[in-house]
Amino acid sequence: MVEFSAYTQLLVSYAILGGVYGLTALGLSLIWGVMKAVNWAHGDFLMVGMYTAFWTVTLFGIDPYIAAIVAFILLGLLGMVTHVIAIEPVVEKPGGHEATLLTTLGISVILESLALILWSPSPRSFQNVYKSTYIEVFGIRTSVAEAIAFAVSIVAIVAVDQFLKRVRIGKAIRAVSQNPVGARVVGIDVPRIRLMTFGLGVALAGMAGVLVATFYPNIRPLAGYVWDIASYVVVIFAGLGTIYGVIFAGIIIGVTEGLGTIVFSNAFRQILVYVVFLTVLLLRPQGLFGKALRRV
Amino acid sequence: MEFKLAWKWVVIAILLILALIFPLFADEFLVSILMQAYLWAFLAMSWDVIGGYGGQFSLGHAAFIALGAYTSTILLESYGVSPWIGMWAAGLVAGAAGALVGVASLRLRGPFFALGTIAFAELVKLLLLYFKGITGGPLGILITKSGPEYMLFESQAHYYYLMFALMIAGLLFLKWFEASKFGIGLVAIREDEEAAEGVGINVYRTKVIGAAISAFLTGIGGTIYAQWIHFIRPDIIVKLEYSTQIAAIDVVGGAGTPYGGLIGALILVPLSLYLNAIFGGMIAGLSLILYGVVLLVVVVMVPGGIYGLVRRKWLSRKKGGE
Amino acid sequence: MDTKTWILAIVLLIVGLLVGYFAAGPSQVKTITTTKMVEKTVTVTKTVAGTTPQPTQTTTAPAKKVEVKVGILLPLSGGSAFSGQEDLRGIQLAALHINQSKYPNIKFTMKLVIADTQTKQDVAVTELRRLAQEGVVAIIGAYNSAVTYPSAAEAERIGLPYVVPESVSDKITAQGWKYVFRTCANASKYAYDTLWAMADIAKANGVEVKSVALIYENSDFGVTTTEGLKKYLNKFFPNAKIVHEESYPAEEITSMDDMVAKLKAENPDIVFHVAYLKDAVLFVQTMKKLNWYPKAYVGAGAGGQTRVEFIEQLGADANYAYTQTEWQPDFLNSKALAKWAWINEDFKKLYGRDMVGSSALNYVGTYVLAVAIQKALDSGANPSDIKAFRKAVRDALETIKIPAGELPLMPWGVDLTVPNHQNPEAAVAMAQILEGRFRVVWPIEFAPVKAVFPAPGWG
Amino acid sequence: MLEVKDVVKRFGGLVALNKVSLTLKENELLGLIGPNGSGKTTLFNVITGYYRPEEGKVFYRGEEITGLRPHLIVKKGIARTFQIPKPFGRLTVLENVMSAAMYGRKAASRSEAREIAMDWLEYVRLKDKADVEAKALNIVERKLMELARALSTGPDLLLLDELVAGLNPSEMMEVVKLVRKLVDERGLTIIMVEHVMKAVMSISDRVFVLHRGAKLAEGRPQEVSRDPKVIEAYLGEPIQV
Repeated sequence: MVEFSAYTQLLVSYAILGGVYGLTALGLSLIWGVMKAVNWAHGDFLMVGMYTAFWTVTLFGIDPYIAAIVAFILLGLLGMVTHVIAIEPVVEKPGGHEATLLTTLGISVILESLALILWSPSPRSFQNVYKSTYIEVFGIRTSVAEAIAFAVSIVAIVAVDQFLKRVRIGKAIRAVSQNPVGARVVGIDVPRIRLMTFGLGVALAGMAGVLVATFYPNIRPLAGYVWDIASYVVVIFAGLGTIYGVIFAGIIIGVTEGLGTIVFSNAFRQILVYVVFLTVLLLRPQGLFGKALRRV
Repeated sequence: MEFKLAWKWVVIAILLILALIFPLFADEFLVSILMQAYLWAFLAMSWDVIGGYGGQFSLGHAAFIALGAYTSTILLESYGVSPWIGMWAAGLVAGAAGALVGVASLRLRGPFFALGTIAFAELVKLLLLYFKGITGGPLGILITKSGPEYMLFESQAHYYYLMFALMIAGLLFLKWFEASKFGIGLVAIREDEEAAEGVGINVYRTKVIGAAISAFLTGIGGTIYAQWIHFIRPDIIVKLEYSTQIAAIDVVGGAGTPYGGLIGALILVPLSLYLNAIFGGMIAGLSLILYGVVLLVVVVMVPGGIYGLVRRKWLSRKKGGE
Repeated sequence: MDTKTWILAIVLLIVGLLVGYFAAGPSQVKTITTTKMVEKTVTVTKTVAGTTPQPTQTTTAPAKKVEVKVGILLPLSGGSAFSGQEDLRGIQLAALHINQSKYPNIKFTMKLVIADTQTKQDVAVTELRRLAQEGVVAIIGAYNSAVTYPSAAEAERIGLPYVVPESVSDKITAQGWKYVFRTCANASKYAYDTLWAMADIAKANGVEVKSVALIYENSDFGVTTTEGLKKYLNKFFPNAKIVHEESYPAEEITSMDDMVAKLKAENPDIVFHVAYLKDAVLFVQTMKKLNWYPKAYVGAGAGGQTRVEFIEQLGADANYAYTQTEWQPDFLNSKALAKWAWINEDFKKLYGRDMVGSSALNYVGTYVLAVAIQKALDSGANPSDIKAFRKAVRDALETIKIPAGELPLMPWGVDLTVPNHQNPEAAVAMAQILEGRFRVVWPIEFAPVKAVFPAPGWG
Repeated sequence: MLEVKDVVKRFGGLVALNKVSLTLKENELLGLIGPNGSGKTTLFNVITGYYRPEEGKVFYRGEEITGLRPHLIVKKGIARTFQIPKPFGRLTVLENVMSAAMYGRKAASRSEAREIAMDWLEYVRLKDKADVEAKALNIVERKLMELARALSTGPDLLLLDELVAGLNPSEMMEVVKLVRKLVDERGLTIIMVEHVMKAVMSISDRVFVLHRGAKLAEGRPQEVSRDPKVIEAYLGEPIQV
């Protein structure tokens, strides 16, 4: 059996993984919370972020963390284009939720196939020293890449929260999220705010993609999928309209998933995740940290 | 007026005859494509009961396909029960699972329901993998019997007629369902739940039964699918892609109408299969891009689906003519 | 944004995409069409002729040759696209060599009709129908066992010979199908050879193996291979105990810390890991993070560890990992197989790197089918009577017996005369990654280097 | 016929109904008035089962119906309309009304339901719009359709929530007459919430005034309109009779 000291190692490993879950879920949560629209292509934006890292690092030899900034900007633009094509035309119509689900599904299929055609299905990777350098504190080891990803995750979440609370556009985003009609009445350009939100959400996804790619293998057209699932689970756990909730939910999920597999087997792990997920969804649809949604 | 009515029947008769003689002059590839379009049309129509008429956007219907397929296939391979009987059992098993999803729909709305159904489907897949003793786990089950008494045919043409009959049955069912008391009740709930309660509709029961009917039909579709493909395995049958394709077909065709599923399937299924045949060997993936573009264009530009568009055009022309 | 702009954007997207594709070409050569290939290969054959002693018969192609269509069913998009495209390279090269009359015993022209399964079984079955319609005499495919099954069953129904060069699931040749033939080993054989190899290596290095662990991905591939490992384990390691066994979902796994922690606690001598690429890389990465390495880490089933990307992604950390492999350039250094070096040279000219297991397997599968088709032609069957010709090809396949040494590239032979059409002679070698390269370490007669056992660990 | 006993309904800290009691006789038209937020609609929602009261009970024909689900209350013979009309937008007007006949108290068959629905549509003068999708109706038509829909459930007791708000004076008078006729000719019992005093006062048998969730006054329209408490509650608004 696993020794006790190994548990602390696992606890830290999975807390870090959970933090990364939080980062990958952040963009999704923002878009969903503000626009009440599910971005089905979220995982594919992560994937484009990973490829951005691959190409910038291999072609220009820059540091992957600078690539994260590049990805943030590029994906922000891509996000806005996507918004104009696929979200804005349908989001306010009746049945808008379902329509955005399907339009982003279309975007998802297009992005995956484009990646396949342009970049081939071969799994790519880029060498970086962060992945194979380790830090060790009190006998607990982790790679530098993972530690940085965790740190960036915390910083990004604090930054987004502060942005929403202090910056004018951020405040407008919050206003739109809480009451779109009221926001329009007080003179907020709601479509523009939606555009900014979607851009920001996708930009965050792109950045998350780069950070994931620094330690997780295999950059390929379908690489976003696995993080996609984790993101959805985290968003539901956290509940909508909470930024800090995302990181807490991420860590809780990461740790329970990791320790759960010590008790149960890996074959049972997924069953456990979905059972818990469905239970939370049914008993507390507003999530663990979200505010209760009132029945209209 | 009567003249017009007669024309309508003539057109229907011609279409029917064309569909029936199609396998006689078309090659097996085309037959196979059209046949799959019918199957998907039926699945989309089944989805329509909850997704279109019920307004609950399910993305877990692949789970019902799987439950249906597994039920009848296990009955067939382990107990020798013919799928002609097994498909009803398949429907019942899937329907029972559908009722569970219906219960969930009482609490979950919009994207939450969609996500819940995705999780439900994943769970079904994992359970099918986990209970190896019954389902064969990750190795799946291969249908080894043969003969029409086991719903297994030699030629695609037979399957073509089977799926055609299935599709027509689905169409007639939806036509009847739409005007039935239950159908009106389900739509009333979709349109306004409180007002529906206010006219005496039992919202809980109606939603649960609606989901069960949808799953029942999907389960039967699952049996037919298994009989055609001859091999089922959890990971290749409970695919999110299938769930989304079912929904996409119905929405593109026109959700909440009897014809939506058929129209959507006749457009999207041949499109993806035919484009794949053309481009698959040259530029793999191009066909999927075009598929995605069509989906995007229709959902954005044609709210209400193709059928909705045609009907609006037709109505406005009729108005103009009068 | 109004509708017109919108349409314009979409149209521009598509046009841009097409122009981009045809003008610049994708970043890697993908599915080249036959015409393109022929153009390219003119130079190939010239250089080949200049550098290798291989006799060139390209220039004296007979004026009129029979053309035979062969259908290729592979996952060129979807989840298994990278494997499918690699397979296609092997098949295309084989067809090219056949058409260039590199093999004096094969005198017809092979025309490939390529279809994409998208890694989906229903698409595969539909495409099989199309290929049948287009008059192919046989099918080669379809990489994923889950796709091979239903499509092979369909081929059996149509009466279309189906050659399986790479899908390993035991069940495919356990159905008594008349038209389905497998040239490669099945999953049990992979498992058997894994244990055999490791037992030989352990013995040669004087190490006794007392405990093993089995880690495998939980789909068909992992489960069947692991069943084989369990079945034969005590035959090769009579004293070994399985101290840990665990499966996991390869697609959805984000972390393997827990599994490595459990293994570290049990500390088995050998870890057998049946994996795809991503999970294999993640596993080794995690072993390094948790600072543990067994005496031998063995990739069974020639999955992820045998791919060049495994070394690319792990760098020096990949060293000392064992992996089963169907083919390595090391083979060509052996006396028996040196005469096939020209095939790999041609492959390098086209794709800039050595062949790998899957391209080699598919090359061989295509060659075997070609031999059978030639045999059918020789027997007087008329290729224009497609139904009868398919039957003739099937009958010919059933008589195929190519002894080891005559089969291109591979150290083994092909014998399809057995009742279940499962080539019993196919075997799988074992390689170890040493200094960033796959080196064959078993069978000993093809091994240029000696295995390092036990592995030195992370140091 | 209907008895509401000491009903209390709270929303968080807000007390929407504070020990409200009300009795209703057979074949009576009760006007329920009060300023905005006085709890009229809340009381309707308690009676028809949309809200479960924290305290108190509701009896209908001697039988307790407190907290029964709305669709069961419909089956007992109580129907309602909504303040903001809630049509089933993508059903036709006829289907809207038919649904009530089929699911309501009588559980009519399709053909019966069609007849019942057409009768009531004729009664509210919407027959020529029967095949129009409900979402295409204007506000007046929506209100009338909702009235027809409520009537089609076959109620004995009808609760009308601001039926005439937003109508012009002549339309209003017509609708008011229709309502009165329901009581006089069809023997229904009606509670009518209205803002427009003129409408209520002119046709009600009795008026019940709610203020801040509690009963302020009750009695014949003439008496109530002179009640100083009522006048004060309406901030000195003169009440016209």
